[in-house]
Amino acid sequence: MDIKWNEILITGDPLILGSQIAIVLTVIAIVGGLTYFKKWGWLWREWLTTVDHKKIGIMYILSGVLMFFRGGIDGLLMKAQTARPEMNFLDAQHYNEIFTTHGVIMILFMAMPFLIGLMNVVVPLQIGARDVAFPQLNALSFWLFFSGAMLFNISFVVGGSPDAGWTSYFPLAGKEFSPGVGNNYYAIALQIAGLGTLMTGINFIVTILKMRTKGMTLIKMPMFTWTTLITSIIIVAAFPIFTVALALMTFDRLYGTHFFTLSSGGSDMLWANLFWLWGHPEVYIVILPAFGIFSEVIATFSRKSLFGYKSMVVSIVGIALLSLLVWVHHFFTMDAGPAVNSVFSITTMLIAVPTGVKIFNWLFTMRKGRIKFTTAMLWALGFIPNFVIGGVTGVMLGMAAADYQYHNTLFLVAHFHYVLIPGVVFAVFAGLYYWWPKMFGFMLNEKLGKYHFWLFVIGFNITFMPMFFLGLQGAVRRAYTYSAESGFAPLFLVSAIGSIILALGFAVFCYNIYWSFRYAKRNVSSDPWDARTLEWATASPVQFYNFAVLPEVKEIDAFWHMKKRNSGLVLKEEEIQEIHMPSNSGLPFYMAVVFGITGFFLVFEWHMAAAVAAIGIVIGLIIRSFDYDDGYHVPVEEIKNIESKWRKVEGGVKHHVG
Amino acid sequence: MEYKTNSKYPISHIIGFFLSLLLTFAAVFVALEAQLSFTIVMWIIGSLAVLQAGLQLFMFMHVTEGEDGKTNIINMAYSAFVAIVIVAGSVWVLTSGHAAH
Amino acid sequence: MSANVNTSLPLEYQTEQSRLNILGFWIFLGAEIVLFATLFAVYGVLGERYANGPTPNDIFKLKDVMIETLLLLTSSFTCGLAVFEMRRHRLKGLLTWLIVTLLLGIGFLFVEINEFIHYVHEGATMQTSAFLSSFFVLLGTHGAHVTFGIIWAVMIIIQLIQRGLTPVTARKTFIISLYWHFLDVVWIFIFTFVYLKGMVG
Amino acid sequence: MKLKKVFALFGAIIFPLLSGCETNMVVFEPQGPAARSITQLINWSLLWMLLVVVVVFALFTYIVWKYREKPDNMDYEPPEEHGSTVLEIVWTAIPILIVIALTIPTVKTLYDLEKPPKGYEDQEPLVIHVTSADWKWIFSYPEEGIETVNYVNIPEDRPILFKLTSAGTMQSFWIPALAGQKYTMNRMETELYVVADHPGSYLGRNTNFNGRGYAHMEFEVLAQTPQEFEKWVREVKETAPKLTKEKYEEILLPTHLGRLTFSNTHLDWVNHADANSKTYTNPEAYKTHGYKGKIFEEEDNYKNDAYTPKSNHGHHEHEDVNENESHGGGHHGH
Repeated sequence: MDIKWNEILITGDPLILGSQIAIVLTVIAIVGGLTYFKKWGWLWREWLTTVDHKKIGIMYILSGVLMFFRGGIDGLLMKAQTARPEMNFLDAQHYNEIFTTHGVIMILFMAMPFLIGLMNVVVPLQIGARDVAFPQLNALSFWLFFSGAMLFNISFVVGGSPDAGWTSYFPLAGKEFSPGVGNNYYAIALQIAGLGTLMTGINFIVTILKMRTKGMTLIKMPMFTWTTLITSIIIVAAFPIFTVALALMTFDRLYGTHFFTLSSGGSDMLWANLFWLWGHPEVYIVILPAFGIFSEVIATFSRKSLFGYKSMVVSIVGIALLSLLVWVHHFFTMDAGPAVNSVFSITTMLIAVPTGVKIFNWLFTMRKGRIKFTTAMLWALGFIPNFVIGGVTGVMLGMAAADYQYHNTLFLVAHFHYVLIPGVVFAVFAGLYYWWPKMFGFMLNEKLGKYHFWLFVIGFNITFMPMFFLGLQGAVRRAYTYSAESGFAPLFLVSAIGSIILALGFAVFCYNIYWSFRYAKRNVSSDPWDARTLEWATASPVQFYNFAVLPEVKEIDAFWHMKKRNSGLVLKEEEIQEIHMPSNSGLPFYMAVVFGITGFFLVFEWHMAAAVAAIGIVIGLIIRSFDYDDGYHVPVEEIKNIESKWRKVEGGVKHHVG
Repeated sequence: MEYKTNSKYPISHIIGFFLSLLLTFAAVFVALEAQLSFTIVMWIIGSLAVLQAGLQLFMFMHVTEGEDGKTNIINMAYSAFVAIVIVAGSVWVLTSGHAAH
Repeated sequence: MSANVNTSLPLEYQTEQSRLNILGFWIFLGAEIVLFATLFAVYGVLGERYANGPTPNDIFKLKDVMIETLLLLTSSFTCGLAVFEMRRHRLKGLLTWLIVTLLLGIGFLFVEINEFIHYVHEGATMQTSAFLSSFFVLLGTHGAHVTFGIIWAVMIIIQLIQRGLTPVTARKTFIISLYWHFLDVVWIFIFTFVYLKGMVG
Repeated sequence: MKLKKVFALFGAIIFPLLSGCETNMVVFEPQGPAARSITQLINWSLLWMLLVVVVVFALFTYIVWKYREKPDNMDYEPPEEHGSTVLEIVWTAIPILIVIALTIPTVKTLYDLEKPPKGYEDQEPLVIHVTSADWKWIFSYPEEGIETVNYVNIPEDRPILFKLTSAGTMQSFWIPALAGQKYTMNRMETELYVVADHPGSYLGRNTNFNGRGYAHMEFEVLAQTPQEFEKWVREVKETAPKLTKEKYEEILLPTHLGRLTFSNTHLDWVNHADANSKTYTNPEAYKTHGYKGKIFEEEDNYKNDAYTPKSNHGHHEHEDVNENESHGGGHHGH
């Protein structure tokens, strides 16, 4: 093993040096703080070893916020560089690294954990379960995701960032044109995180199919649970493809095989094909849960049940099937012939049909309702018009012949930001404002929330609307600069200004979290929004066993009807029984550490070291195989204690008082 | 919900085993001995493989048993659908048009 | 959850957690189907790009392939017998057939590894051509699964000896039997679409 | 606010439809039949999409306004309502009809673009081989026996058949004023028919990211009258130097170049579209900061070719891509 010590740390760039210093200081601050406040034990017991789906969800969301920050800074740097023609703020190499990490982080390490986090927090509560089907696996999923995310994020200070775009097209991403280890990070970090996601998918399918409370048939499930189920099914269908694609990439880069290389018969088109076979379903993996969140929020704040519930379900199933049949529209220009392009144009445009059904159903849910403009609802309302713009431009891009003129231009970039920001980011914000009291027992500030909303939405439109026109003028994506004669300058400047407003919006959000943690009123009701589904039938924050007695469901919007009929809300003491709960485990965290170390060695192609570290993985699996810990039982007295506390809280739903 | 627990001899296993041997040798014969065109051979041995996979699923793995029998069937059918999309789709997309030159 | 034991069912299905695990494993097998389908798609696209290297006709040997196929087929059968014995609550029969399965699996691996060594000696390595890259990775992934299955089965045999037949050990045995049968299913397709296809005259 | 946004969008979409001169949206100012057919398709889709946007935005504004919570409707309890089969069928059927309305011209245009544009079918197309490399465009005229780098001259009103390939990374060949884009890929050949209506200079560029030099990977398309074009070809043949293998290997290194012109083509010894052609890769030339991994020797690399002497350009390490940038290179024949 020939280690080039002088190449490991990236040096010479002031931006990177600054980040390195910041990272070191942050680590010192965290370690120092934990030691000073004697919080190491607390961290280990309450968080690192937890198998509680709510805590895992919160850790996912926290990672999402962090990664949003990182990805957002990447975005701002890009906007700064292109604000004026022929700027020299970033050089080409640096810009390439930044748009690559921006894409990867925003999709895989921001959108995914935010949504999976909300799924974790909410879904078991919505179906009236005590936890997910495999709590320890759930923890492993999170820690593998986190391990992959951290491995990916250190790339820019250690070893070099990936720089071939988030799509990492071959042959550019191969050793022939990218001899540095940057793209090894892409292959290996995403692999580790992807394994975690795959397990999440399996976990949630089983949870939703098998652990619904009494009476909750499939067609009585809340819409967010439905979308989670379908999303999980897409995850299980799509992520193995990515696993293979990344593994083949790893083989090409580390062991000199010829899957995607120019040499010896490799096919660069095959990479694009495999990448989008996963990549397009991935878009729906992030968009479907978002649709679920909007469905919950719109129904709650219109005080009506969801319009066309069944057609909503049919739509998401339809979207899920179509999601696997459209991947070629990402490379119409690869010239697979008019027959292929025609077929994939049609399947692509067909996606507009179920999506349109959903939009109209949402509109008609609000019709005859009483629309309350909470922050969560504002996000849902902002979503509809903005997403429609993303949708119609999507249809335009789906027409293969027209795509020859849009492909790889900023028109495309504008389109997918109009889909992903309203579709995912707005949904995440809606979900956070909506479920925050359920997670933490206090609300986010509504007034700050509205500033957050308006700054973000206006900033978003100013940033991305000009890009449609830039694209039609011939401006291409991923170009680090453009000439003064091109005439692109004014719109790029507008776009850059918009991104500052967008960032301000996000800053208000961060401040809102800080402010609310310190000053928001505690003791809020367990049902502050007068909501409709079961997660609101229990305490806020939710006690670790979720429900003292599992609720029984008779119809859709079960909790709403329980409140209407004033039944099923009171806890009878004699009904309380011992509750079986899973024990904490340090194994998932351990596995993430060994996976991370193995991955790191592989990135640097230190194969012997990686092989030794991989033994740690095998040991972990063997330990797991011999683990017969069957959890523990919560005694009735403890349950009574906990229940009597929250059921008497002032401001709590009156019906709840036993 | 049916579980195969009562029979004294593993009849379905034995039948399954012999059938799979039969199918294997039939495939070898068709591929190497019968003088057929490549396309026909591939269709025949492909069908034999699918048959044999079905045999394993039903005779050995009891895919339909238990309270989730239906779920399992849907799961396997869906996976097969995805598999066909991936294999047939990739081959079709990457071998048609000018790009295939 | 553990209180919820239904003794009218076979051992492996008796607890709620076992039923969850078994369904979860079936869904995992769905993911595995997609994984292998992707590898087959890769082989389908690259399988004829020999890049001046050897072609299937140059290297494949019917004898080795048939031995591997028969070993794995038989091991799938004996694995089925093991579960059959388990359902009749016969630990001894279960262990015997499980060990036979393992030995057949090891035999398969032995022949396969020899086959690969032979190829490498003939200059057909993973780096030679796209055809061989996709061949070795498809076969290697399957072989790695078999290896993993063998290690896993050894763990379960140890647990069966330690703890006897309980709902938990029965469930674990049942799950590995599903895994083992699945590997045989994959092999059928490898046998057909890699070996036989390569040897069609 | 919402209303304003609606208007802004309205204006923004109508504007390019109205026309041309001020918007400088090249996609809406086609200069040849191929691009024009795409623009017509885009306009057709815009019309429908505009309709969708107007309907949804109007409905949205109306509903949100009408059913908002007000101090005087706090005691209004919305009715239980689960859907309406008729409505749901309506808003499933209408999008399907729109999709059909869009599909028919899309498929037609797709097939048309694979042939010489209408009205030019009987003319013999001029074949030009395009080879993209990092980070330049190489144009070979096999019939004329000339080769240019970073600019291409074509006769107006005559179909041009571009045969596209790449010497290395994947690129996309795009002349927005004349035609839509297609990828260039090593060992593959994609085709693109182009006709320019009238003489003029058009910008072409790569749209598919391919590394450090990507942003500047542009070329000029100069459409000339047939007479001018003939004259230019003659001049090039008389005055331009011969391209040698050594020079060609130098051109293929990852650099920016100005315009170059040669009186023969590299197709004489290598066509990168050919499935059995050698690879021209040189990982050493692509090193950037950070840790370097293992680089593999490839057997089919031109450097290992027994018939060509080992190139002496194999070790240009840490080449600054901007060093060789000189846009003022000779533009023969003008």
